[in-house]
Parts: sequence; C-alpha cells; structure tokens
Amino acid sequence: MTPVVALRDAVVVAGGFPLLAGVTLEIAPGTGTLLVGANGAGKTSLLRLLGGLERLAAGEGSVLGLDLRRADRRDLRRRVGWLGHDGSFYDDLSARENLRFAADALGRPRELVDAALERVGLTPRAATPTRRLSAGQRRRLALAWLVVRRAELWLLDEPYAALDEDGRALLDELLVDVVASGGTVVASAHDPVRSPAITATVRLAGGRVVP
Amino acid sequence: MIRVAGRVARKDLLIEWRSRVLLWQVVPFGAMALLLAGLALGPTRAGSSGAGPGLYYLVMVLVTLLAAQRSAQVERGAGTRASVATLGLDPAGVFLGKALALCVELWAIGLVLGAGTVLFLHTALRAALVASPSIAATLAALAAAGTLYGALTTGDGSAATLLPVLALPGFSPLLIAGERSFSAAAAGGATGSWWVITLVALVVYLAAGVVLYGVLEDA
Amino acid sequence: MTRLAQRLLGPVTLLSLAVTAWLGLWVTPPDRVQGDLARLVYVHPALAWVALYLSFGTATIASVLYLWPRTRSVTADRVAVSAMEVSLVFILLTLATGSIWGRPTWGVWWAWDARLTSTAILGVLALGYLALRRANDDPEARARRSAVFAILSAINVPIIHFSVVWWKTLHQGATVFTSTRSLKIHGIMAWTLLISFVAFTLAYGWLVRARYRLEVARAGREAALLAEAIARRAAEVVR
Amino acid sequence: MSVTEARADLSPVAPPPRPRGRWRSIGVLVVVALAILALLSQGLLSSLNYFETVDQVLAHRAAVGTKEIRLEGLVAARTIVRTAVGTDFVVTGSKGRVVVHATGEPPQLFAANIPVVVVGHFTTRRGLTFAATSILVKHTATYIAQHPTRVRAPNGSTR
Repeated sequence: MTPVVALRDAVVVAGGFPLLAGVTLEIAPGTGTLLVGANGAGKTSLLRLLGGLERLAAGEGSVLGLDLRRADRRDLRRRVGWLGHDGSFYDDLSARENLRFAADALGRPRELVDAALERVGLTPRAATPTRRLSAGQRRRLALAWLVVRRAELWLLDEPYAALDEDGRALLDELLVDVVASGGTVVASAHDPVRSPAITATVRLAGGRVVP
Repeated sequence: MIRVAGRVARKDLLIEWRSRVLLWQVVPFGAMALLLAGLALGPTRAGSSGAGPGLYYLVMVLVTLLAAQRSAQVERGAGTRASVATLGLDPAGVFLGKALALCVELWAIGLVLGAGTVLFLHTALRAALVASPSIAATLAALAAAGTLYGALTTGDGSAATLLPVLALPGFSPLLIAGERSFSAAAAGGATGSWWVITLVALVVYLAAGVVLYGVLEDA
Repeated sequence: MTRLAQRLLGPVTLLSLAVTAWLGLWVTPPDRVQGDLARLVYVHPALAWVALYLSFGTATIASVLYLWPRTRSVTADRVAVSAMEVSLVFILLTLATGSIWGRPTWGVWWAWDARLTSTAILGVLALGYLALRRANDDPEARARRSAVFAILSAINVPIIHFSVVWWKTLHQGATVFTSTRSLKIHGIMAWTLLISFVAFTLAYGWLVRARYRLEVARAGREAALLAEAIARRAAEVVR
Repeated sequence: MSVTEARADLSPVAPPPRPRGRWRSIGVLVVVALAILALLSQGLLSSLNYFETVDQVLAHRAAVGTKEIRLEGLVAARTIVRTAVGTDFVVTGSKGRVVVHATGEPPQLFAANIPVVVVGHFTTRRGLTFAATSILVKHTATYIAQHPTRVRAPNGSTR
C-alpha cells in the first residue's frame, strides 16, 4: 500500500534555524501515529510540513501522493484536517459561526455543524465568541471541526493538552473511529500517551527522528 | 470567486459588528483628527479657507490605514493563519471579500466624517452631496489598496508597522484625485478627468489583488 | 570575452565619468541664460534616467520574472534587490541635484511640481521596498512580497505621475515644446550630455553588479551557516 | 451512537476541486492594460500644461478673469523695476504684453530677455496687470552657449 506520508531527510528552516534537520519517516494509511518529544524537538514543525504549512527546504517528501517539492502546497492544505492550539478560525466569531464559515468554504453540509457541536459537548456554548472559551473548550471546538471536515489526514498538534478526563475519552473514541474508517492520524504530545487509536510512536529530538 | 468573496465579506463585517473596533477606536480618531485640522488652521481660516475637502481626504487616508490594519490583523493570528490556510479559500475571492467589507466600513466612516467636514469646516452640504459618488469611488479604491497593502505586511516580525510606509505612496494619487473632484464640486465645476484617475486606480488595485493576493497568502 | 568585459567595467566607468567631468566643467561653455548653472545638465538628467527608468525598470522586470512560475529563480530576486537599492541612491541624487538647480532658477529648493513630487514618491516606494525586505525573515516570503510590492509600485508610477501632473496644471493651453521652441542644444554641449548618459549608465551597471555579488556572497554564507546549524542540531541529540 | 454509525460518519471525504484561474490572470492583465491606456490617453490630452503663454491668455482674456494661473512670457528689456515689495516688469508674447507686479525676491537667474513663468492672477477682470506671487525662470530643454561664436551647432551654423 502506498504510504500516506513518506519523508526522506526532510529539512524545514525558519530564519536560518533548522526546525527539522533531516527527518526520514513513513506512515501507512489507516494508522494512528504519535509524535513524542521535548519542547522544541520539531513536533509542530513536522505536523506543519505534513499539512503544507511549511516549505520543504531540503530533502524529499510526499504527503497524500503530492510531492512536497513540486506540488502547490495549497492542494495539500485543503486535504488535511488541522487541530492547532487555538482551536478556532476567528476569535470574534462564535463556535457555530466558525464552523459554518469553514463548512461553507470546503463544501461540507451545514447540517453537520450542530451535530458535531453536540458530539463534542459544546452545544451550550455554541453562540459564545470563541475568545471567551477555555483552552479545553477550544480543543473541543477544533475536534468538532474535524468531525465536520472528515479529512484524509488528521494532523493534531498537542490534542491532549488542556483536555479533561471526559475530553480525552471523547478524543480517543473519535480517533479510533477515524482510523477504523480509513483515515490516518498523526498527533503530537510531549509525553507518550496510552490510547487505543495510537498504533505507532515516533520519537523526535533535535529536529530528527530518534530510535 | 464571487461566492467566497461574499462569505469572507460577511465574516469580516460580522467580526467588526462583534468587536466594534471601528466604532470605538477609528471613528473617534477620525473625528479628533478633523478637529485638530481645524485647530491647526486657526479659527478664522478653518471656516473659510476651502481646505475642507483636502482635510477630509487627509483624515480619510489616515482612517483607511487604521481600518486596513485592523482588517489585516483579523487574519494575522498564528492559529488563524494555519487553520484558515487548510480551508483552501480562493485567494482572489478572499481579497475581494475583504476589500468589500473594508469598503463598506470606510463608507460608513466617510459618512460620519463627511458630516463633520460640513459642520466644522463649513464645506457646503450641496458640494458634499454632489461629490458623494466620487467620494464613494475613492473610498472603494482606498479599500482595495488598503487590503492589498495590509496583506503585504501580514506576518511575523515587524512587518505590521510597515503598513503606512508602503501604503501612503499608493494612496497619494487617490488623495489628490479625491480632493480635486471634491473641491471642484465645492466650486461648482465639473469633476471630469479626476474620475479617470480614481477609476483607473480602483481597477488596477482590484486587478492586482485578484492576481497577486494568492502569492502573498502563500508566502 | 564576457570576463574581460566584466573586468573592464570598473575602469571604463571611472574613465567615462572623468571625461564627463572634464568636458562638463572645463570644455563646455556656460549657457546664455543659466550661465554656469547649466553644467548641471551633464549630471541631473543622466541621474534621473538611471534612477527612474533604468534601475526601477530593471527591478520591476526582475520582480515579474520572479513571480512568473516558469522564470522563477533566486537570480531574479537578487537582481531586483540590487537594482532597487541602486535606484534609491540615484533617486536621492536626482532630487539633490534638482534641488540645487531649482533654488537659483525657481527661487525655491522645492517646488510642488509634478516631476519633483512624483520622483519623491518614487523614492519613498524604493525605501518601502527595502524596508519590506528587512521585515521578512523567510527568503521565499521575502522574495514574493517584495516582488509583489515592486510590481504594485511600478503600476502605480504612471497613476501617481498623472495625478500630480494634472494636479498642478488643470488649465487648457500650451505645451512645453511649441513648434518654435524645439529642443536646442549646441555642439559640444550635446556631446557632453550624451557622454554623461553613457557614463552614468555604466556606473549603474557597475554598482548593480557589485551589489549582486554581495547578495550571492551573503547567500553563500547563509547556506554555510545553515549547514553548520543542522550539524549542531544533530549533535544536540543524546543517544 | 453505535460503532457502525460512527464509522460511516467519519470516513474521509476529499475536498471539492480547486478552481484554477488560468484565464483569470490574463483577463485581469488585459483590464489593467486598458485602464492604463485610458489614463495615458487622458494624460496626453491634458497633461504637460505647466503654464499658458501670454498670447494664449490674451486670446481668451475674458474667460481667465482673475483666476490663479501660471503665465509664461519673455521679460521685456529695460522694464525691470525694483520695488519695496518685489519687482515690477513686463512680460511679452508675440502679440501682446502684460505688466507684472511680483512680490518677493526674484530668483538669482532673473534678468531681462529671458523666458519666465509667473504664478498669480490678473488684478482686474479685464485689465492687463498681473499680480505675481512667484517667478520661475523657465526651465526648458534649450541650452545655448553664452559666447555663441565659440560653439558650432550640429548643423554647422554658429549662433
């Protein structure tokens, strides 16, 4: 089976600093991979590279069949589901407005929005501007978007941070479903996480994969 | 493209409606700038110098800087940039939408400050009404230009403070053309060839935005 | 051949500037109306030619080449920044010499004349371009944004120009050159003018080349530093 | 929610195809070119009018009235008089003359028999007296040697 992610000696640079200093990695479809490493190990940079948000400065790589050196990064961005630290798109919009805006942009039916908010337990705060939501609620909002989006590749940056017990259970259940239905998940965390959805753990340090 | 533009414009106006930044920060700034202009001219000249149209446009150009900065700032948050990028919106549509929203905002502010010009700087109400189509067109061109220059200065580091330096040279012909046609209206004359500059600038900025906004977004 | 031409560029430039200075200051006669002031004609127009057309034009074309996917290359970006930097210097020199000329002929250091105003705005645009480059770290983002700004500036130049031209002169009537007052420059004065254009054009080429080489050297150093940083990051990893 | 339902719920969907504006760029560039041409055509029609000559102004003297204009003419010989506030002189065209009362210090190059542009307005609606606020020595592209016999013009004549 063709891997979803295939990187060889991938380098990402920002301001003359190598965020990734040569990553070689392969990820098969329908798997859950956890990137583990200390702060500054390059977890976020690697996720951003996979999402088409960073440029490949050196090395080779392909994600979802798109060559990172040649393809328009915009084509890749549209195909991934991204969970970042902020959780929302625009802080001044409410949770529901954010999701509707995003759903319209990618041609997803608007009816999915309320069901997704229900699923992550945000229905009571659906009309609140997201800048008033707590960090955990923002994570839930980001998950709701991923449920609406149903991307081929889910990229989750520190999804477990700020989530309560209940939220972690919800996330795990969701990730298991995604992997089972053919999606691929790549998530990051500073410490190893026990989760039924995680099938492989990749350790990063100094912008590289270490054994 | 048009559909995306509509959604983005609605989103920007909704954000403005929620945050009221323009109402509470930009409009008072504009009103104060107009008052300062009157103070700088002195009581005798402020009411009779015919400087109203010029000062009006000077203040509107400054207001445009603030409003464009705000419009660009909405997209500037690190989280916003990453997550919006994964929506794959058509950049031309985003540009048109943001320009449209900024244009609507400038029209609203322009109306308030136009009333201020008539009241404080004694510009004839009739002149302001006659000049209103040209003002609307000039403000639209300023909105398109401001959106483009705002996107140029989005990003990490010190880029945001560069907006005035980059935008003001581009605003200068609009200031001249707008002032001339407003003054001509005040003098009861035709606004003739100044329309050409305003319209050409509007078309050029819209076209440049449609073609180049994507290049900026990707960077 | 090209190597020889490159090596000769510097000496030839200096020589032609020296010839211009000699012809302009000693050989040519003073003008009937302007007297010795007319000698500025051997400096100012040539400076303006380089500043407004040659270098700004080069920077614009290089920027277009950079943004056009098929012709995108680092070279285009480097040429653009080199030309723009030289352009700024020449714009400032043009404004300075023009101002020195304006004081005795117009009685003021600065007139709100169309040419002066649009040239000054062009100077601010060149300054903005260089400032924009400094504000972006990532080389690709920097190249793209500055290219967009250069193109935006270039299409703005005619608009700015016409707006200030009309601004001062919305009267109908005469043109500067009427049938009876066509261009008249005498013998050696015309030759000196011509040589000054050649000299300053050469000077432009020489400066851009030097600036371009600086840019290449800088890129080389950055690449070396990056390789070093990658090696250092690799060493960080404790096994 | 049952497991099967959840699975169907989350199976990946591809995004809609991205519109590619290949023709859009070209169309837009054409529009810009047309706009610039419009500007140029207007510019060529009405630009470059830095001033009106004495003859042109006198031809439609009534229309000019006391509006602020820039008037070009030759400073007539032996008419320059220094006054307390500035300089009085006469500028001539081929068909007429205008008396100028200029305020302020004239520029260094100001002299008789040279073309100047004076900025100001006529003092009355019909009269030929002009109140100038500044004098610009005309900046043409004409350069003629001070001692003409020393220089040959390109056509071989000396002037």
